[in-house]
Amino acid sequence: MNKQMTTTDVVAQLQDGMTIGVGGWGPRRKPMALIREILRSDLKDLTIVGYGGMDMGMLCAAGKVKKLIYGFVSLDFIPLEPFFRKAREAGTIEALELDEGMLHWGLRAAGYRLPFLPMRAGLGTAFMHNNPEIKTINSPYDDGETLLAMPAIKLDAALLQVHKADQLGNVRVYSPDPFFDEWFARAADKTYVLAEEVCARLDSDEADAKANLFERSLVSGVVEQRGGAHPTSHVPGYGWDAAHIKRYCQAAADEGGWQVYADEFLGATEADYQNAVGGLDAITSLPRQVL
Amino acid sequence: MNKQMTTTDVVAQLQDGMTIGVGGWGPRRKPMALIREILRSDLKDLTIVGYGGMDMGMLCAAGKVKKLIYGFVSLDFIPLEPFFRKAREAGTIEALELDEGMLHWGLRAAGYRLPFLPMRAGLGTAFMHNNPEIKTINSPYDDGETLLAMPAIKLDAALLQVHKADQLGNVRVYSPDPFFDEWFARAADKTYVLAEEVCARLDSDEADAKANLFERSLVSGVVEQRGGAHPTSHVPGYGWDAAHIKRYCQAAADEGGWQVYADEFLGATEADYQNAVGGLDAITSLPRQVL
Amino acid sequence: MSDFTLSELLICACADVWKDDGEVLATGIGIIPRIAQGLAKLTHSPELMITDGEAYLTETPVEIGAKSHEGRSYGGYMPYSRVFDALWHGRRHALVGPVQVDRWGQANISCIGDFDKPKRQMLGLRGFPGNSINHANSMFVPNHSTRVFVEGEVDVVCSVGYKDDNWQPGVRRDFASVERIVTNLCVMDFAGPNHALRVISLHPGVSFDEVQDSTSFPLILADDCVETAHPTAEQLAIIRKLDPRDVRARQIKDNPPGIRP
Amino acid sequence: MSDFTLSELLICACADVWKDDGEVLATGIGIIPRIAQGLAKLTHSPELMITDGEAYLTETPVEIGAKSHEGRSYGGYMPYSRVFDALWHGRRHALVGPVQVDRWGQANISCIGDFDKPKRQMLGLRGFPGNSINHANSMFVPNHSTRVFVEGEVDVVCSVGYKDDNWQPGVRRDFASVERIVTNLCVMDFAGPNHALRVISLHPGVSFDEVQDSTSFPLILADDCVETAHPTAEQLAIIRKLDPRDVRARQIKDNPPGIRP
Repeated sequence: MNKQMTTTDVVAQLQDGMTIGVGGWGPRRKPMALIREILRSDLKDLTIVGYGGMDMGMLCAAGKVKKLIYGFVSLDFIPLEPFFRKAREAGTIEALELDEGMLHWGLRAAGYRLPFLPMRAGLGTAFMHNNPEIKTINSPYDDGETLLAMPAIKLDAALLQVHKADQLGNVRVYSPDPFFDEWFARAADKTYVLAEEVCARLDSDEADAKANLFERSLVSGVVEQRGGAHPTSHVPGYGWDAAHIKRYCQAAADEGGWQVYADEFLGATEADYQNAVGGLDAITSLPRQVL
Repeated sequence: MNKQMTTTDVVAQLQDGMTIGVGGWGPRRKPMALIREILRSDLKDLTIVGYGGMDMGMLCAAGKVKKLIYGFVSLDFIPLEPFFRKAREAGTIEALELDEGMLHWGLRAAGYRLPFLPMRAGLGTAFMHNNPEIKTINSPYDDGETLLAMPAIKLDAALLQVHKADQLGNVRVYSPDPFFDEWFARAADKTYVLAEEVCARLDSDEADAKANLFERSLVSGVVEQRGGAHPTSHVPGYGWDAAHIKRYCQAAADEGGWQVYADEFLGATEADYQNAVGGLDAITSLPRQVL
Repeated sequence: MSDFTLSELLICACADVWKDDGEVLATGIGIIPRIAQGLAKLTHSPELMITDGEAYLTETPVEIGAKSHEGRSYGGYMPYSRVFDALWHGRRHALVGPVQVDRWGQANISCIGDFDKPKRQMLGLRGFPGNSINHANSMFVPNHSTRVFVEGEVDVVCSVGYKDDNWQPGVRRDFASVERIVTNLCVMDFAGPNHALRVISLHPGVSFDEVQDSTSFPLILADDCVETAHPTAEQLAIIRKLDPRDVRARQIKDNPPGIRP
Repeated sequence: MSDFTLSELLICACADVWKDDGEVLATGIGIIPRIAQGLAKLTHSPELMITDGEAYLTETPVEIGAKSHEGRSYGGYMPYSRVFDALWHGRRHALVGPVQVDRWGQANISCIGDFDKPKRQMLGLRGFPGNSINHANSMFVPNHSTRVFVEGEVDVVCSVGYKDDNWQPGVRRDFASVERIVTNLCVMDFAGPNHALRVISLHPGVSFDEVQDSTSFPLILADDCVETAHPTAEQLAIIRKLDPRDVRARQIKDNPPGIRP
């Protein structure tokens, strides 16, 4: 059993029209080398699900997106993702805008193979008007409370960033916050992880094994790419590249700005990209943000 | 803010008829010094909730229990808890016997202040016949699937074992498996933790802070008692006391055996108990079981 | 004290939203609310739980604009998954920054215009729906104007308020409460008749008429409306400690003084 | 090989329940099933996930009766909370030890007699309801007898089976499957007509009549019923490595040989 593959192998397993979940949170822990490989591909009509950042912005800019399902799309220190904003304002993409907890809950329902999970978030808000397909349900007990029935969000594939992986699919995530990556993995038919390093077999002690965020039976492919989360952060390791992210955001101000950005940075391979942004050493030396 | 108190302070805050959740799992991580304080008290008519071991057996033996809510009651290496078995076979206690996952799900529902959460476990089994008050619910989506509506299990109090705590209520649990203690804390109006050591304030690094199993706003009282989980295990630290547990189980074979056990070991204080079982050093030297 | 900036006044007013809340997770979004949560914790509400801005709980509020993690220490862990667990449980009070607010206390950060093809897309719903229906929320508005306090309903109702029509029968409303709105002009609450928005304190030199003119719907002036309390020397000292690089000076245009000249 | 014990034969038969399962969590409860899961992993199914008996996943099955944790290493983490997450997700196959089994494949470990005042209280439901409705399950019965394989329904239906009356309309049955039952006499599956229990292999020297006499309901003899495969030298070597203290010898009364004398 050897699940190691390349970013192009992963993209070859994806298809037009798929629903793809991307882990991380805003400018943090996005498997960007996989996103870049999608940008270089012919894939189209994708539904992208996540706590969005530049992953969503870039895919929108490149015309890969049919629909976004998100709790937010933001770069945190730059609150509004400019290419996402452009796509929304142009009306070129569908949007299912969720409460952050609702997104987690929908992924969890899918992970448990349940049709829905009940919750309060969304009731009393515009969400109910904007999404008439979402139903409520009444508690069958004496309280009779009306709750929102959050439907399962099933993913065809999940793309996740991890620190280490082995060829069997065991992973390690040492981040301060693992976010909801585990639930993307459980909600997906296939999960592909982008690791800073891949070894034949992770055999570690109990403390280290606790960093195994989800079991290997959920993992279909493992890709090694040091610095692959750039320009998002991958702590411990490196912070986000604020200068590059600003450069990217500025591109949105100009007509055709995305193409200029893509021409300058994207390249034919991740090695091209890393050279264009200053090299791997520069990436892995980016200091962690202090918040 | 100083939440530190004694085992007797905790028991003074409990009342007859309360529903009390006890953390841990079988012979592991039970806050036994708090259970022993209840055994010494006048408390009665309790509903005890948990993944049961000697905590449930002893409380049954001492006539403290009106009802048990459990996924199992077992000592693992001794599969059947003898005093629990006696009480059940004598028909002296009510029993709500749940699937293990169902118990977690009911606590989680309570922690979210939801009336219920849907699940599959229990459908098609005797659980439905034995508990006609449990309802089903149909998915409001096209699948229309019938699911069991697991009602919230609300606790008046939760009793939990932790490695460290501070006077503010911050805790650290370093166990290989934290079990479902977090959900007992969230489901309870008040949570009392029994800690191997209590300091004024836990100020630790990121790695250590990850051992904070639940936030201090859930914690009402913090008790320091080294070795307080005996005879259950508290790894890392000490294993369970197999010899003592066997001694306890043998007591169940004789008429009046519980009273003999209680007279020999329980004492008026935890110090008496620890002396009777061989002293604190003996407890904290018990090796971790190798499974 | 008379030598303080408007930002400092607002920080003190914001800190007060958490007074008497007990042991809740205090979440201030933005620089002024974040300094305010630290000030609240270091003065009247030491029991508050606050994060380091990331995933950990700390008993010592972190410095705004710190250049390193050096010396930080943590009492607890609060990754986002636990934030949701905790907020659905209810022991939280968030101080958030909406783009639009209406007379019912409903707020918008999603988009301006029609949701299907917005005139201006903003953040998305973020946690507003879940926060607002599960725990206390207050708002901070640094630019009190008719553009923020809109005449009708906000364009996208992200957080629930007191508009009965939006509540389906059978939905639990009792966990929701909009507590205070702190603006650059005044402090308001929803304790008017039928939860009408009510001015409970006016910042030094601000009149009720000015507030009303900057709001697209009628406000109520509380009988016991006072001038917003000036920062004390102790509060200012703590603010300077929490924000040694004076990031707060860049939060309100031209960094005006707390007492209008 | 002809020099092997019944326990060793059973370990090999149990290991086969996981053949061709793919990458699932294999959970064998009890000594023989636990050795069997290790054997399966070290022979035909290296992709299986197994635990160290506690909270960690290991690619190297742990020794039964080991005296220390020395030298153990772990690929993954599997605390009980994740066991439930994984089993509700379905990628698991458990091999469990019931006290009673009925013709519908329903099993009991809760109590004997009436649930309200049992003649004999046992473990409780444990994970049986959730396991059985969410993923594949097999059973190991070391004492094949009419007391275990009961005539009517088991006293407490802890795990679901193929009895239609017990399934409410609308409940999803397609995740549930009772795979094999390995006993001290034979191996059975539910591939008979209408999921009737069917003997697919008989242990050396055991006749179908003996199995039928030890069962309170009619069994089907599979057309292609064979003698249960004898352990190979390779399997025996692995078993000895997994259980160097021969704990398996104490699992079946008098530790009989695998081929009846």
